[in-house]
Amino acid sequence: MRRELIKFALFAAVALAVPATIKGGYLLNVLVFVGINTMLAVALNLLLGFAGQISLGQAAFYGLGAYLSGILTTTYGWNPWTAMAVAAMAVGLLAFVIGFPILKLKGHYLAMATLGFGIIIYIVLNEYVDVTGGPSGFSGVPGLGIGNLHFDSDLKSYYLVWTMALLVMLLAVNLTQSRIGRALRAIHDSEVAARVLGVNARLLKVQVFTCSAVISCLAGSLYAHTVTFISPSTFGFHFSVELLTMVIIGGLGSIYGSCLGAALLTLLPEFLRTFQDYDIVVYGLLLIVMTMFLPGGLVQGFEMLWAGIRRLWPGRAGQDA
Amino acid sequence: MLDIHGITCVFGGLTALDDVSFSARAGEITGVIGPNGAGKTTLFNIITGIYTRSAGRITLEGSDISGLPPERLTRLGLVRTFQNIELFGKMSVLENVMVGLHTRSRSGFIACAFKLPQHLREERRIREQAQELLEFVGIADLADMAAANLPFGKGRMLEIARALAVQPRIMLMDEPAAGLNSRETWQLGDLIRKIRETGVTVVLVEHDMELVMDICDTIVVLNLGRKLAEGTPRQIQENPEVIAAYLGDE
Amino acid sequence: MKTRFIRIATLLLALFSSVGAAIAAEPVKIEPIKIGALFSVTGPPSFLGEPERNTAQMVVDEINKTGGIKGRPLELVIYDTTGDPTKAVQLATKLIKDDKVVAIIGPSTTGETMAVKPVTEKEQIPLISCAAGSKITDPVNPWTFKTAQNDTLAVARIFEHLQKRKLDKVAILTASDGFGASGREQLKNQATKFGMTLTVDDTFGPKDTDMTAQLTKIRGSEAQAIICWGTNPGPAVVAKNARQLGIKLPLFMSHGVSSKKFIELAGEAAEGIILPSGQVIVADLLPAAAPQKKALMAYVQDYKKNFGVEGDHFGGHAWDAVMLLKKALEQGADTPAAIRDQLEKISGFAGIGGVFGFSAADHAGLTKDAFVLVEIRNKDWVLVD
Amino acid sequence: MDFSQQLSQYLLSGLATGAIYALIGLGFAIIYNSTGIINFAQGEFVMLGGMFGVYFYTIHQLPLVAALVLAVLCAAASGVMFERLAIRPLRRATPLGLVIITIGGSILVRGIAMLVWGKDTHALPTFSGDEPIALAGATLLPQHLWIFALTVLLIVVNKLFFQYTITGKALRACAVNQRAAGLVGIDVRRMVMFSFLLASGMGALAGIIVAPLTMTSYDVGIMLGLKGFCAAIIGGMSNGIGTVLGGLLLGVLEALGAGLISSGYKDAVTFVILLLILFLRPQGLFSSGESERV
Repeated sequence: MRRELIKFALFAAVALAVPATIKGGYLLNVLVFVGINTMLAVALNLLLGFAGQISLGQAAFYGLGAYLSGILTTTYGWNPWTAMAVAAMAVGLLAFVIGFPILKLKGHYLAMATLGFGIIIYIVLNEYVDVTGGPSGFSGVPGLGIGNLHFDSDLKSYYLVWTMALLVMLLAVNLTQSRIGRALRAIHDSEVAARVLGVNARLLKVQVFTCSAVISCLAGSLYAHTVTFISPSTFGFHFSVELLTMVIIGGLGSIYGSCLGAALLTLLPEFLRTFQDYDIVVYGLLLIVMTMFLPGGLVQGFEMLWAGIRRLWPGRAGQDA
Repeated sequence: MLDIHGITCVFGGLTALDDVSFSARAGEITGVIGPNGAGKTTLFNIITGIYTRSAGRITLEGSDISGLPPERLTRLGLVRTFQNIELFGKMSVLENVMVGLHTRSRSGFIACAFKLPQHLREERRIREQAQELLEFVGIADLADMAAANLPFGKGRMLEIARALAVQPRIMLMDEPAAGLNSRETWQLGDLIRKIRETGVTVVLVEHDMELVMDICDTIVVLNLGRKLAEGTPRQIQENPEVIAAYLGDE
Repeated sequence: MKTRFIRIATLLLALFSSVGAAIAAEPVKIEPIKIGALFSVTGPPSFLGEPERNTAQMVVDEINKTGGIKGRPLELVIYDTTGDPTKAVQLATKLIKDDKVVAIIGPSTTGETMAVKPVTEKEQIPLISCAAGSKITDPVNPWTFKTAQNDTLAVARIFEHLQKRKLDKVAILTASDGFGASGREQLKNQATKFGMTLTVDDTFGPKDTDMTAQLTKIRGSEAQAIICWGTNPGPAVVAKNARQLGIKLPLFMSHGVSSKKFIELAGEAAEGIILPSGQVIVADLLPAAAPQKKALMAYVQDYKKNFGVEGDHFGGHAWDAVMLLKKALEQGADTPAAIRDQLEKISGFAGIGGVFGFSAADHAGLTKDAFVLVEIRNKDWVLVD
Repeated sequence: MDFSQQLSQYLLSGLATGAIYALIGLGFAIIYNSTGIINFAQGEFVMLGGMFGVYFYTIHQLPLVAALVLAVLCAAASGVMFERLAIRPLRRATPLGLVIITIGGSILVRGIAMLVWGKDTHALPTFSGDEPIALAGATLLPQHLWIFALTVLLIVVNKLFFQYTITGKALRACAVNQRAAGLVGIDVRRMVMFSFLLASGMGALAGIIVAPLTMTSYDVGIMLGLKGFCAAIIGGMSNGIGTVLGGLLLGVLEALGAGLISSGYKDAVTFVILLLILFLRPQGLFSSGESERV
């Protein structure tokens, strides 16, 4: 328990110290998006990595969050924080209601159903022009602020987003180490055995689905208020797949892995500008190769590497043995 | 305690169970035996809500429990173990038992995520209880091992500890001795008796005749989906129909 | 051992100092003028971004070959937005903060432009968008300009033509993407002004493969003409389906398909279709005295020489953007604010999209003369009117 | 132009589109039935069929028939390669792993197609002219007749193949129980490969035959694949008539949705129906058997 807390504290300290080491500019802006994507990847990982339930419709909750926040604040002049809370509640309720029939399905059928849900939401965002602005997007979303503090620079946005992201990570780590986390992992391993032990698998799956939707929705609200412009194309199927890739690359069931995956997939294109047209191919290859050779993701890879190094280091290995 | 009334189960055109009735008395060990294909495991799966029955009724202390899902049964005090032990392989031995204590704790999402004090207290309590249960079945020294790495015999003990964690009033065991060597089987017999002494009613399906005859108070014999006989071990051993069923026609 | 070390060290030292000397000896380099470009070279709108990138790079290279602007070369930093507004915003920030550009051209689509607009406004960098949506410059944002013709103008062209033919009941069929949605808005807004009744207002998905249902509905209505608004391949399917259904109503398309690709895709079904287009596709048909003729011919030929295919009007938007910037820079402006001021003063500049004339109240700068109506006949364009 | 005429056009157009979905759906069903895999990359083989067709016909100027045959062969070969490289090495595959692998595969195939052939949209010529044919107050193109004919042909061939040939029977055996099939001497690995060959070939055929109507580009596979999958789900993942009926129903609903309700929401209508079917009748509309999907 304590070790886990120290690990998190170290991680948080590094995350919050990052802006001091880079001198502003573009990288900081990208890191804001890394924070948002971390929230989304952690949300998906709770569902996929712990409960073992796939979702290809995460972008829908993300989009709903962004649009509800955008519309409530811009069209109806609500306070952004109120709007964010209301959006989260509304999306949570929606996820809870559709969760029961959707999570009855398994495997491919679950993938297909969540995918279908994602597409339906995307179509609504695209077609309900009078409210959402349709395909050309929705602009003029106000920024966030507390009292006189307005989150209007990259640095301030960075701290806002990463405070949220770190909070989400901490809560997720706590959750996975609690009775609920154990029950979820139990469902993943053997649903029948878990149910025999009194775990209400169905309800728990719906609850974690809801939880994941609410986090995604919050990330969406943050996105809307940070970018101040939203359009449906950000929340399409391809983004759901991108999120899936982040989680898989980072490591199923590892919260820090999700952050790593989100950072990698958001930053990598920046360093590989030369790839341009090739990035879609690289994506596909990454998904296949990782699933085939490193199903535990990079985090597992690092652990294996670490174990290997320790074995090579006779002194330490000797002490351990 | 547990009463089975005329359970019938039909798969497609095949009748797996035909009008089977018997009772397991409180505080006793009841054994269900029968040759392969007699329908023993099917019966267990029906009682524990994994398969659906075609006809019949099951009551637990007089209240109807037929067709309830497994998680509801557990809350009513009925738990089972599996023939091929179903452990949560990626978790530690201790954690496996802690999952068994799921119904004995009630912190919700919020309490867990924010580590509220009552959750932390509860977590400590669960951990201690789980450790005690591991001691009860005799594998306390393996608490931190990954369950997947346990030898089969120890895995069986873990599964029993995990089932005991839900504090059942009645425990159904599906071939607990399968895959155990004779020493382990002997230990198992002791453990089952110990479990009965704590006041838990036990029903077990078993192939190992020696074990069944040794520990059971009552034995039910199934053959080809029907109940063939019911009685004390002595009565069963002397029943000509049972002998015929096991040895084939003379 | 020791002597060897000294020998190597000396050698290395000599090497470094010579390199250092070489660097020092080089004459002081003239600082280039850095301009940024955001195009969706990949992704769904790549049909816009690819010619735009090609054109912008081509024009900048040419300017540099002829000595740059006032002796200073242009440096063009191009990023691919893949049609994603989020990426567009990030890359705009990158251009401004890391590359420190003085102006940005692009992005390719209306959505991306709307996303980037707040950023460039906050950082006070002029943005010359290559997207068509009217709302980019309406209301006018001091830092945002655009070169693509407003769809307002294209719609006006078609409606005027219909008025002349005394047709006033129209069915509209628009794609449900940014381009189509913007067109639909304009068609609906201007219908009353031109006395048009919209009998059917339907949409199709940009990736749909069969539009007979919508066209059947139109056939059953009182429409006297059909206007279809979208970019390839949707409108080609519409044309084919209309032919299949035997619909004889005059069919109008948008400038979104004014390229040879459309004729190739729609084949026979393209015959007789009328659409508003920038003048670039009919450059050779224009009278020699036309103001844009010179620019158009030069662009078409250059593009053909460099990329083996004829330049289209999408690339033209980038051509105009770079040339407008060049004009502003030639006036001596080299800070973002000065460039912005100079851009606003440009008038009578004959580019590819039309004759531009900006003012404080108009950052789109074109009139409806920017469009000509063309008809497709024998797999080629013919001027109407 | 009366309403009944409009309606018959909706129905006919819907059936024509539906037949395309059915063809693609059959590919899903074949692989699912012999391996238990939902191949999310199936749509990409439809795309490959169309693009190879364009490649051989337009670039290499081969006669149409030769281009078609070559395109189907190439796409089928790609299908086999995909199975060999991405599916077979995955031992002890979980359904989740397979979903992710096939999604990755579809992205990869699409990406490669984009790099090789560019991002342009291409058209193939129709097989026998494009003079519309009038039928019950509605019109069709000759190409539609080709599509219907191919659908019928494939159902018949499928039926015969699975019913009467040794390979077909072996595939069916694999569908029932892979391990048991292995025990009676069926080479399960070869059968899995064969089902991929069959499915990608059929997908490619569908891709080619629709290309003259719908045109093709590197990214047509996603939507067509999804619609084909819907068809297969509605039809209960059957190898034959169920999936075809599912496809036709889907096509008709889409056309009616676009014509009578709203063209913008017609895809949403499709997916709502898909969800309802998954929720209420996961075994599909046209089968009555027990199902393991829930």
